[in-house]
Amino acid sequence: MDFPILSAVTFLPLAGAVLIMLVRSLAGSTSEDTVDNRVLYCGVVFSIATFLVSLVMLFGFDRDNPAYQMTEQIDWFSEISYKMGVDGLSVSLILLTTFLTPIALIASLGSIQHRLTEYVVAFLILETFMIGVFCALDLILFYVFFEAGLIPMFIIIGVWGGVDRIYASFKFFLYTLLGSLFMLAAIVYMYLSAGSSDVVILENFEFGTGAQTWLWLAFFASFAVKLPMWPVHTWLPDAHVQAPTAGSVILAGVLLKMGGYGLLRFSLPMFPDASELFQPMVFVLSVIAIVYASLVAWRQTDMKKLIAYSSVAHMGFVTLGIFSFTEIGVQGAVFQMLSHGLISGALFLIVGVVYDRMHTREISAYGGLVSRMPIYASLFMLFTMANVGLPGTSGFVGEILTMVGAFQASTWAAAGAALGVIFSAIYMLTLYRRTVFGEITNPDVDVLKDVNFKELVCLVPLAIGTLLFGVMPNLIFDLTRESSLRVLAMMAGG
Amino acid sequence: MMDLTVNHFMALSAILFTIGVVGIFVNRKNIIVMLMAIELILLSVNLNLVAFSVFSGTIMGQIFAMLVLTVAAAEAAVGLAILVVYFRNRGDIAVESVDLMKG
Amino acid sequence: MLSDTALLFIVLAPGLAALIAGLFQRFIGDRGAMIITTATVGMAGLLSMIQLFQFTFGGDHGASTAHGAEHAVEHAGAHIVHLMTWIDVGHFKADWAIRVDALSIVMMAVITSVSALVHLYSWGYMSEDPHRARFFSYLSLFTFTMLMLVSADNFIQLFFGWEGVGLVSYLLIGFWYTKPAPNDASIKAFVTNRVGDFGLALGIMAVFLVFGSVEFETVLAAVKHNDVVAPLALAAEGPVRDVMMPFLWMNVPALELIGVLLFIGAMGKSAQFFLHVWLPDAMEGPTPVSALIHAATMVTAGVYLVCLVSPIYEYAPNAAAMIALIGAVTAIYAATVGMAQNDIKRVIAYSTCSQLGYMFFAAGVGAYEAAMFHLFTHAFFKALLFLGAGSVIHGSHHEQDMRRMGGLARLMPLTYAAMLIGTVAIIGLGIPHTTFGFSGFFSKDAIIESAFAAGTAGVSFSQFAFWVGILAALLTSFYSWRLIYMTFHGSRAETHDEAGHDDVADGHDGHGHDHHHEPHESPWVMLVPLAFLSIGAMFAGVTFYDPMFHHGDAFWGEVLYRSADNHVIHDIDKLKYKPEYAWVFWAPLFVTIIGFLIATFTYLFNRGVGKRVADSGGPLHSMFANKWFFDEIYNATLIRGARGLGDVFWKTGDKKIIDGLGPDGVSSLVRWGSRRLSAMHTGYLYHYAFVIIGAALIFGAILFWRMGGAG
Amino acid sequence: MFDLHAMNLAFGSEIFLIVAGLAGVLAGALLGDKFNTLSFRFGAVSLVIAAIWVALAPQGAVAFGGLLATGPFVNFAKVVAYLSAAIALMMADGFLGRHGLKRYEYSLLIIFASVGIGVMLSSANLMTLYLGVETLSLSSYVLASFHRDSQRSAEAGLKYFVLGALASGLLLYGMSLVYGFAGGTSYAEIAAAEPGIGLLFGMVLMITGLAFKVSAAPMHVWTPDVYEGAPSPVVAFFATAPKMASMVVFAVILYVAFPQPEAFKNWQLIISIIAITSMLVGAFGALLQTNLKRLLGYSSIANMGYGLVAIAAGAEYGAQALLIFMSAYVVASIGLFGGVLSMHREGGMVESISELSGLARYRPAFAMALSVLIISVAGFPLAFGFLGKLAIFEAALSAGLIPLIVVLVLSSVIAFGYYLRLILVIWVNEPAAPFEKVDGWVTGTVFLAALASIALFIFVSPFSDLAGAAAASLIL
Repeated sequence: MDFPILSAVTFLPLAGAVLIMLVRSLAGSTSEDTVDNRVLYCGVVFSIATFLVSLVMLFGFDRDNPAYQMTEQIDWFSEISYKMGVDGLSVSLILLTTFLTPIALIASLGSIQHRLTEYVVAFLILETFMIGVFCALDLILFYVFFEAGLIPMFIIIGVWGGVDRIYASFKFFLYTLLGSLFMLAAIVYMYLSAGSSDVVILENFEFGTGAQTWLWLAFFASFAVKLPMWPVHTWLPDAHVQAPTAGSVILAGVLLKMGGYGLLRFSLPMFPDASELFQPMVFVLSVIAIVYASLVAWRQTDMKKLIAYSSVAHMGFVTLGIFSFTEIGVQGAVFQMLSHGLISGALFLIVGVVYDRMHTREISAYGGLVSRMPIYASLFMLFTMANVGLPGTSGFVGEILTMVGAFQASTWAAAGAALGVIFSAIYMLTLYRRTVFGEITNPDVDVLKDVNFKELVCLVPLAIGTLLFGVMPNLIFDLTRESSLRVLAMMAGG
Repeated sequence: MMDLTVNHFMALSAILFTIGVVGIFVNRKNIIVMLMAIELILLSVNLNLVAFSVFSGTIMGQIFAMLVLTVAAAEAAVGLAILVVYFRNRGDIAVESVDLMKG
Repeated sequence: MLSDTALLFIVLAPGLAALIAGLFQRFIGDRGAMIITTATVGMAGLLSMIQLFQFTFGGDHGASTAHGAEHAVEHAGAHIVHLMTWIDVGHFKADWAIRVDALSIVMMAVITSVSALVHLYSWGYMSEDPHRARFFSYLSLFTFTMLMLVSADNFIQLFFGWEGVGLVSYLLIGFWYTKPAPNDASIKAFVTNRVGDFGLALGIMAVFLVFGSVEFETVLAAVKHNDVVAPLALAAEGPVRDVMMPFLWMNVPALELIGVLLFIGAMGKSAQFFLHVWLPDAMEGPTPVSALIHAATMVTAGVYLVCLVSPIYEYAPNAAAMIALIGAVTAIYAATVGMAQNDIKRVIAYSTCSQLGYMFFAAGVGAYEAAMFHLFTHAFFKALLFLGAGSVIHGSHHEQDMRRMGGLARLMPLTYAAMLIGTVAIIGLGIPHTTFGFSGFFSKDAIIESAFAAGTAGVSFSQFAFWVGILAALLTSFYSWRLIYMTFHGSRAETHDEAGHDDVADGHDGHGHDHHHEPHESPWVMLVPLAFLSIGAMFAGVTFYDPMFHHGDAFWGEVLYRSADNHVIHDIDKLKYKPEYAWVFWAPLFVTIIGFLIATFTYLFNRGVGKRVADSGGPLHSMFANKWFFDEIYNATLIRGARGLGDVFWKTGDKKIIDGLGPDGVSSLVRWGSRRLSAMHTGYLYHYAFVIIGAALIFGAILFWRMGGAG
Repeated sequence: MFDLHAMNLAFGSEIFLIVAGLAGVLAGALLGDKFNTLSFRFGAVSLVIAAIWVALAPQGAVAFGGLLATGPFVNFAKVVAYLSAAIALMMADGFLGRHGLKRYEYSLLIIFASVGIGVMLSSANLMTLYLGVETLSLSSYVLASFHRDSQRSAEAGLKYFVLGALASGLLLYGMSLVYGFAGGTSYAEIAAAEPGIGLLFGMVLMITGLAFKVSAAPMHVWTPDVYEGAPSPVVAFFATAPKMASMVVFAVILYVAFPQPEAFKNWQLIISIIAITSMLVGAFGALLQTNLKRLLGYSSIANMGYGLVAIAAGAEYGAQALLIFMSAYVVASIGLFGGVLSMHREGGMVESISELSGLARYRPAFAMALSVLIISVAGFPLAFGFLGKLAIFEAALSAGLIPLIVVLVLSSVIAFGYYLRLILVIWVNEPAAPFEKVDGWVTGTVFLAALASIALFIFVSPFSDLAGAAAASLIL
């Protein structure tokens, strides 16, 4: 058997977490309130190592081969096995995960002032689960990873979050859990029907139309909450606002993508008839999400909440693209997920930069930042424009392709989505104008320092990624093409 | 004079059982009464068992009844012991005062 | 044709310069940034001018006059330099490329030359601004994106340039970011443009759906040859001109749909009626920006787009009619509003708007040559006017209100001369049937004549457009002279004492040194560009009238496509020497003179008249002065509506309904249930016993019921 | 006639325990208080030996003329029950010592309760079932009021006794009816009888009685009060061995004695109702509790509801699921009560949830272990409890019990509300005064249970095979 690279990528962060815990407890528990950044550096090292291993995985990946690669399989119990494997879709999302985690950890440097060990450990554990979600080729295993990630995120929001963190973390957890338990029931049903929970087998198993409907709905319940889609999106603004910066980055950057990933990996290939059946519903919900969330975003007074609502709107494009059932739409949706991972992550970091200095997220407390923080203002502008979907940034490619895909299915949907593009300009520019431009009215702003080296280290890679994929999106399309085509082939083939 | 059938016994047993049961939750005064009600329930069961045994011609019911009698004795002993403990602690065996734990 | 390297230089070098000036301004300093950008753009300007002249007169362009028009088709294929693949998904392919044909050559020449002059001009105009590096970086970036727009070989790259210029326009309008007005204006510009882009994006999607491609060559060739196309979805296969396509609730001819949607994009970018509101506000930006972006180049992108896809409009008569109508309405609307403005830049802005209207209705009636020609000449004289106005503003310490000006002719003679040249160019002074005339004369009269010729051929709205064109010419003359008189003539004393001259509030650049209130002539770096532009304003028309318009077939080849039924340009020649139509050719000159006379009477000889009319507050004046209340109406309906909707969605939708019925509601319901349940556990034995017995009874009852009663 | 071998297989371990218990009585009489300390080891060792005894011959046998019959299914439960009883006994040591309750009678009561467990698990006849249940119950009543000087303990004992006796009465009355209408008391005879209304009515009364023993709603009413009032080690015992045994006995009775389709249809409905009620009562009841023991009481009600879903699914689908689920529950439960027993602070034990505040700050490893147990008992991935719940899902879906699934999902989510609150208190809140260290048995149990929860999650295969084989023996 080959070197189990996927398990290595998946469990390397966990190993790091365990190691850190061991070393810390062997070193004797010093007072937890002393900030020892070495722990954080350790975490960063482990997450970067994970990123490097995932790059190795990328180089070993054959992008012309549509099948799952690098598979590993160990029997677990009954017909359920520990089965890992990746295709282009998962590889791209794994890379997104391993790319964002070090950035999130670095961003925490200095802004997390207590319980660092636990913080780092929680993040590394979370990373393991996130990667696991994208690697798992067994539904039960997928579910395990999918759910398990909630706990560290719950802790991250709960311990290091804002004032209302308890409410937000509970809402986040229970909302997601409710959706996914229905999915669990569906998974068990599928397992019983097909006699296996192996994804490959299930992809080739034909469920009856009636069963598909229910299964699709159960899966959708989970993924729609995760994405999130209107009207089950309200947990997201709360979670984002309360989460620490790095938590928001991961939440928006990776956790939301699990929903889109799930739809592509399971809902479409396994329940093609039901997907077809529910296409209009998804379109309507997506368009509502885009327009509604954009308008709501406009009215926010809290920077993070605004970006959170913008995430809801942007994830609407993802569902729109996926359910267009066209290559362009699906590829666009995948691209949009990756792009949104970079952009929203960057925007939360951007908010974090000033939050660390001012300890408020109220838009009205800012204004005139550009006079004191010109580099910051430039980066903020870049990501603002990327979020608005300006061509040349990655945001554009995802949006236009999903809309082109949707246009082929419903001009209404495309027109609605395009309307959202207008609104996105309104709320993002308003945000930018009220925080960055204008006279300095708040004396606290007057003494602010521009972004420091640490913040640049976090933001610049994201900026580069945003521009690089905006100009050369084919880097990603080449990776995801075969997988997307395969999904569509399974759709068509039933 | 009509013949006694198993149904009569069953009816009697059911009445006894009902009285026992009602005795438990209608009585709000004294726990001793509850113990008596429990004995009544066990008696009704014994009556049932014996009657069935006689009318069906199997011996099992009577054996069962013997066992129940034994257990009932043990139960009464344990029950009274607990009641004594309780009384020692609270100095009172009113049913209505047994509400330290609730909710 | 230039070599590929030179083309690459023209397009990419400004981008590179912008990057260097923007990223490394700390190392190269303001001056370094200014030198790099100006030199690069100047080089590019020179190269593209060479290209234009070579193309026009060097006989090396595809359809040179020597070969005659019949060869144009073969040579019409544009020269394309592929840089790299951009998007390649399914059929959806878009490259980064530089595509050069007659259209882009003209556009490149205009963009780079005006841009180079504006760069130079800004050395003086922005000399006291602390953020010069940023400014020059933006200018070059704008040049780059605009060049990307006009050299795109597919709709997606065009869209890149389209939104890119929008971005830089946004950045430059809001360049003085501390003041609220520029910030508001910049957002307004971006968002209004986005509304247009909404149409453009949908148009591109429709193009892709119908043609399966977004490349101009493929799409336009299919339209020209009426190829059979197989739309990807929704519509049935068929010859492209007959394809019907469902869109929203309608089922319309695909070409009409595409035409209308693309035109909505053009309306946004070119500030046409309904979407024009951003342009006057955009004057909050520095004046060189107004000259470059909001007069000469970016705002003409819409005209460029319409001309570029002329084959589509040739077979989409309704879409073309819409263009003609909107263009004509804009022309007259903007002219009326321009008459009543007091801000010198706003007057010119509305003038721009109005001139763009001309270009559009020319294109709408099928005279694409006229539209492009006017675009070309307009670039020079409008840039000249703006830069001249900038010189005035600069000289009078950032005063923009014409009511506080006057008598500047003596103080700023060179600027005055330049402004005069610009004015006679825009009002189109010239003698019909001769080669005497300023640029505007050739191009604007060409448009008016085209409209009339199209009218004789029965093209929709062309009669209307013609009369509007005449009327607007009158108004143009009036407001242009009004500007000159108010600014340069009269005495300064009459107005200047009320100097609410808020130099301090405007003091972004600390332009408040010793020569306090005395207007002065601008430095030479600002005057040299004026000189160059004056040359353009005087001679661009006469030089390029023949190649670009009169014998435009050869110049444009198949790039500006005309269907077999479109004889507009030829009809002009036919009409030209018919005496019964002579009035058509003289009418513009006639109304121009009338406008001049009215202006002279009211603003030169009786300076109080204009003011009295304004103060009398007649409904017409108030309507014009308030821009027909567009801002107010939009504010009251769209903006307030959207804002209210956002509030409703958020506070009622999200908080009350979704959260209230969803998580919060459920959780309080669960808590309520939990409390009730706890309360039921009273702790009393008899209650507990009762529950147990009750349950037993209920189970028994269920059993009886299931067994069918006593059975 | 008297097959010693069969008797050994079917009843050997119980006989051993009875002998051990009597020996303990003797030793207590002879040694007096000196036996107090030793008795705990003695009892635990006896229970472990009994467990090994059973494990060595899991196939079981029929003895006493059919009064007793064992097989892999019940023996599986026996092993788990004996082992958990042993652990619960050892965990009691320190607690009772601190409260001056360290008396050998405690061990003996646990042993006799275990005998009761063994008898009822081995029973194949209503009489032996009754005897087993009563042996367990009478010992339990005494155990509940073992803290003689505590008002709460006494009240718990009293409540448990009165209601338990009532439930026994119902059970017994049901048995008498079943006997009367089936004409016999052995399961085989009952299974062979025509399921008329009388028989079924008896069955329903029996279900009511047994539901009380497993603390399924609405016969759960005693549970929160007894959990709160009885001494913590006793509750640790209540929550594990008797629960496991009672559920399995419940399953055996229904599967073996009432397999007739008519009966099955009816008891499935009743059990489903009980399951739904339990799941909801458990979830709602616990949500606002502040006393950890009381909360765990409600939690056990909910979990018994889940277990009943497996029973309702029928022998074919539910048996294996029941074993896996109950094992997971027992493992997690015993660990959690270890946690309760660790909540010792100068001046005595504390039971309020808020006392756990910030546990993670000063004892991170212990907090981690407790969190794992909470996750497990909540049925969340990464711990054994998840597989238990998965098995239940599987069983319920196979049997087509969709409404139960829906309630299960909803109840799980609500239940997660309070499990999360525990995690929140442990990890997020600022620390209260630290707990004092308690004896190694308690701490060890917590860690061991946590480790087992994770290990059994990852390496579940042999275990689930075992449970599968055990369940298969029942279906025959």
